Amino acid sequence: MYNDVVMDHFQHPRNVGDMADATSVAEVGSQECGDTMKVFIKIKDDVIDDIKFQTYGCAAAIASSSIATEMVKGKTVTEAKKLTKNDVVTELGGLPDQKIHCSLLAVDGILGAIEAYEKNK
Amino acid sequence: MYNDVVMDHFQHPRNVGDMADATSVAEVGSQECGDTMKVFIKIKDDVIDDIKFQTYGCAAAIASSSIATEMVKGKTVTEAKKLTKNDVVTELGGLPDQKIHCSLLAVDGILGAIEAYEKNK
Amino acid sequence: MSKIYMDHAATTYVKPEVLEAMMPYFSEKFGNGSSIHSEGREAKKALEAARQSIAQALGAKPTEIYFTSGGSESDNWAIKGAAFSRMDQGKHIIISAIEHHAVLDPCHYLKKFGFEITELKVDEDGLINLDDLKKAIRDDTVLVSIMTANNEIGTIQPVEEAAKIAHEKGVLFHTDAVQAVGQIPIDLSNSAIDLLSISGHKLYALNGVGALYIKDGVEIDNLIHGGAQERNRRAGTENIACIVGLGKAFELAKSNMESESKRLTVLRDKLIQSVLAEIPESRLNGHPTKRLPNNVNFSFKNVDGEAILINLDLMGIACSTGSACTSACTGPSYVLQALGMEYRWTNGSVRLTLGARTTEEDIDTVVGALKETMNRLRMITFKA
Amino acid sequence: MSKIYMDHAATTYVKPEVLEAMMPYFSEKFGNGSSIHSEGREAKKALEAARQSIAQALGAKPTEIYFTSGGSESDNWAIKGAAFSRMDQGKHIIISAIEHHAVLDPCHYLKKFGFEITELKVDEDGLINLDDLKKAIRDDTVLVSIMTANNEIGTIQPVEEAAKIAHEKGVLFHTDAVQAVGQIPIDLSNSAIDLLSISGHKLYALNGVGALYIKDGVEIDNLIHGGAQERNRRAGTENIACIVGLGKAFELAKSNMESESKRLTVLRDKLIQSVLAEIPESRLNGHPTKRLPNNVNFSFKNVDGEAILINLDLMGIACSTGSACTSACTGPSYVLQALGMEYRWTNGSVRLTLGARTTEEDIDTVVGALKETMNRLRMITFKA
Ligand SMILES: Cc1ncc(COP(=O)(O)O)c(C=O)c1O
Ligand SMILES: Cc1ncc(COP(=O)(O)O)c(C=O)c1O
Repeated sequence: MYNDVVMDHFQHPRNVGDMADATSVAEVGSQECGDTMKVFIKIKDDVIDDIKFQTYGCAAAIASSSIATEMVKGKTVTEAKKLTKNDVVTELGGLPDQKIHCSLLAVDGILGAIEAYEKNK
Repeated sequence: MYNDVVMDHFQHPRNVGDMADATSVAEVGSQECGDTMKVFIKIKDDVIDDIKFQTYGCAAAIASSSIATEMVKGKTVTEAKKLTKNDVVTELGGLPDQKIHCSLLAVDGILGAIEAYEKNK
Repeated sequence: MSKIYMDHAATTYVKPEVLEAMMPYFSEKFGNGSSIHSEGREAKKALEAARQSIAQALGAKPTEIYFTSGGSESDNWAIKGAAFSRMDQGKHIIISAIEHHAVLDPCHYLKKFGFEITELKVDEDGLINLDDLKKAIRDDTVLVSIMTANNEIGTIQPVEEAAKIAHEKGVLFHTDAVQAVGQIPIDLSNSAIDLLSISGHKLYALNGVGALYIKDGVEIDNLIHGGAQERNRRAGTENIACIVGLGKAFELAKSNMESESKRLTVLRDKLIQSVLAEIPESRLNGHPTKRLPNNVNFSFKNVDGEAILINLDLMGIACSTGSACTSACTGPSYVLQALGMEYRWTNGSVRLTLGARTTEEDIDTVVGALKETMNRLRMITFKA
Repeated sequence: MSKIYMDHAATTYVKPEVLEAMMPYFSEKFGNGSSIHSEGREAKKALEAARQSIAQALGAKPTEIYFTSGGSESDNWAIKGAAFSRMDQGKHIIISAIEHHAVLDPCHYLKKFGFEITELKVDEDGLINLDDLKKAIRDDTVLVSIMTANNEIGTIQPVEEAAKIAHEKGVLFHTDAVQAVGQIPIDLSNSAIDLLSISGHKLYALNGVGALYIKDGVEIDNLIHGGAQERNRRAGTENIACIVGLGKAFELAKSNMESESKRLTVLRDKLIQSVLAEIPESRLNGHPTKRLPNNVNFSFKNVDGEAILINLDLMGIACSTGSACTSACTGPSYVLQALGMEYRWTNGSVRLTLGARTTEEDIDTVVGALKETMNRLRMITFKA
């Protein structure tokens, strides 16, 4: 059902956890699915220096969270804000059709945290 | 489907044929089935001295014709007239339910020939 | 006594290759195709591979093949599904007079819901007349169903032309191809046919599995509602082993159809010619050339079909008859009656349907057995 | 890695004895049961012997058993057949809210024909309330359908009492016994049940075969019209091999039901007690004692069912989940929702269904795997 990249990120998710000294935090949830995600980011010089997440959801939601946090870590805020669902799905090497939408959660979470950071700046 | 007695009479029917010097002849047909039978009887001193038949019909009709002619051969007319469908079916050791009615043809044929004889007496 | 089986139109044996393909799915790879664990995924893969084989053999897309429990279910689904889905548009259905009961009976059932059925007559060879079809289509006609080939007399109908006529008037077209599939080429890639019924046990797969071809975009009501199997169109845990067998049977049929249909046609014609030449008062039922390569149907005057059958069975030959005295005395088959023959002909019919194991020697044996049987029975019979 | 299959409610493997009984009917004794030649008669005999075995196991008469293509067809036939046969008398049907889709969906389809459906609520253990049923019956009610045991949570309903209530009001009663048959005793000899659905692949026979019990004298419309098979009530050439297998499966089930159901109940309860004791925030779904001997259904808070399933699959354990995110995000199963739990519980459900080969060691392995999985996933999760 899932490819090896997805399975690897589901089984060994990167950047799982919380962060005491986060610059900003976001909580997002997909109404559709009931999946929810909490994202912590630490920003230094407009760059995402560290990122952590906690995700409640299916394998696709967890794998997307993992890979998406990897994708933005080390990027500038401006770059990170360009992240889309398609980027995540592509980086994962594809998801089953009915699971594509699950990748949206991770994007929403990351963009939400960035937005919170920019508001409070 | 059929028992051994029926199969024997179907495969080796007794009294098949026609008769040049018949006392009387009857032709009967079942409207229901399309089965038809021709019966020839020779009567001597009110006894059925000889009997022949030709039957168009299924295995049950042929076997019934064969056994019924055997049953009445050598009997007095009075006795022969008591022949019923049930007697024929019993003598055959039974017929499948949907085939019971096929035995009526033989009874009708024999009684028809006797009736013709009595009318012309 | 070695047996000769000449009743392949009733049911075929399962070919060894087919059974071999099925075997792993009984007790090892037995997962439910809807489950997400690995057993389920493996079952699903086998299911889709079979669908692919069948689609390919028919020139269809895999998304157009829906698995069912057999020809009768496929016919019922097509007829009732089409009718119920369109009952707002009209309640008139056109079929031929010689359709199989699996088409006839659902049509007659639909009368209860206000549908009207027109049955097209056939000529003495069993062919429908396309002009009759044109004339029969009305504004409220929602479905035309004409079988590809008849199960009793083997006559092959001009279904592609009939489908075009139906389509010109915007009417759905179904064909019962149960007897034709695997025997004659069917190419749906450029066809006007909307719905086509298939049964496994007529082409060396198992009983109890079949398929309905539903052209992409054609909507009909479901017959068996429930689980999401078959893309939400046919509920019920998939019969993986049997479906895998059906896929294999289609592959085999496709790969040897040309040579096998030639071989059978030669045997068929030898049987026909020998019997007509050697047995008096015999005739062939169905079209002389527009007929299935494996189908032979004779009538013998003044002899009862059941009586012939039992004699042949005793001689080790299995075949069937179109005279219906087997279940209740309702007279000869409606198919033979539709050809306009007299009772004394229709009631003396024998269908001999050849198959993959039929040899030339079998044909000779059968001709001999038929001769002997007719001689015997005609000695007993009261001739009309 | 040896696999542990704990998804017997989805589908069972075919038992060796069943397969052995089926084998001769694929390629040797393959006659059509409606044919009169000796091949056909032999097939017919096997068919009737299977019917006899099934009838005997259920306390029914052989004339009350009709073969179908599986549970879904049996349910559809019962529901639509009863409804369409009685639509002059009324158009109201009562079911429980947790019926299988094969009952739910045909009921909802019937709305198109003017039928109204009442769904009875269930309590937190999944039981219907008989008083609710009494109150729901109206003058125009024509059918009540309550499942014998639920496929997800294993809860066993008081169907005999429900059937009596229906009968008192002159209403037909159907029960979907697909999950119950072969597991718990069913005795129809003195029952008020009119119609009862059976599926082969839940009791170690093959997919694609099932049966409908129709009490003598109960008339319902046919679903699959056509040939005269099954005493004119279910058309289609009989699936002899699979039917023979079904007969054998019933014989086996009957002969060892008592000991096997005891054995499974012990294993089931061990699994339940271990998990509830050792894994925090876990609960059992369904009734603690009125449940199928082989059914266990847990919810784990704050963990997604699909994620659990994939972890278990990787550890060699096949089971299923009642959270529906597998096909599309339509939320957790309607059955779990009907029990009145919150999303964070319903969405973390796992169904483990034991079978003939399940051992005590398997139970220990599964408990360990569940613990490990919950630990892993709860580290990742965003807790509610
Ligand atoms: C309770 C219940 N009813 C009906 C069905 C449908 O049975 P089948 O898969 O044989 O069509 C199932 C199984 O899927 C079931 O568990
Ligand atoms: C033309 C035709 N249609 C339909 C059927 C029904 O198929 P099945 O026996 O698979 O239900 C048959 C065979 O019996 C047939 O010959």
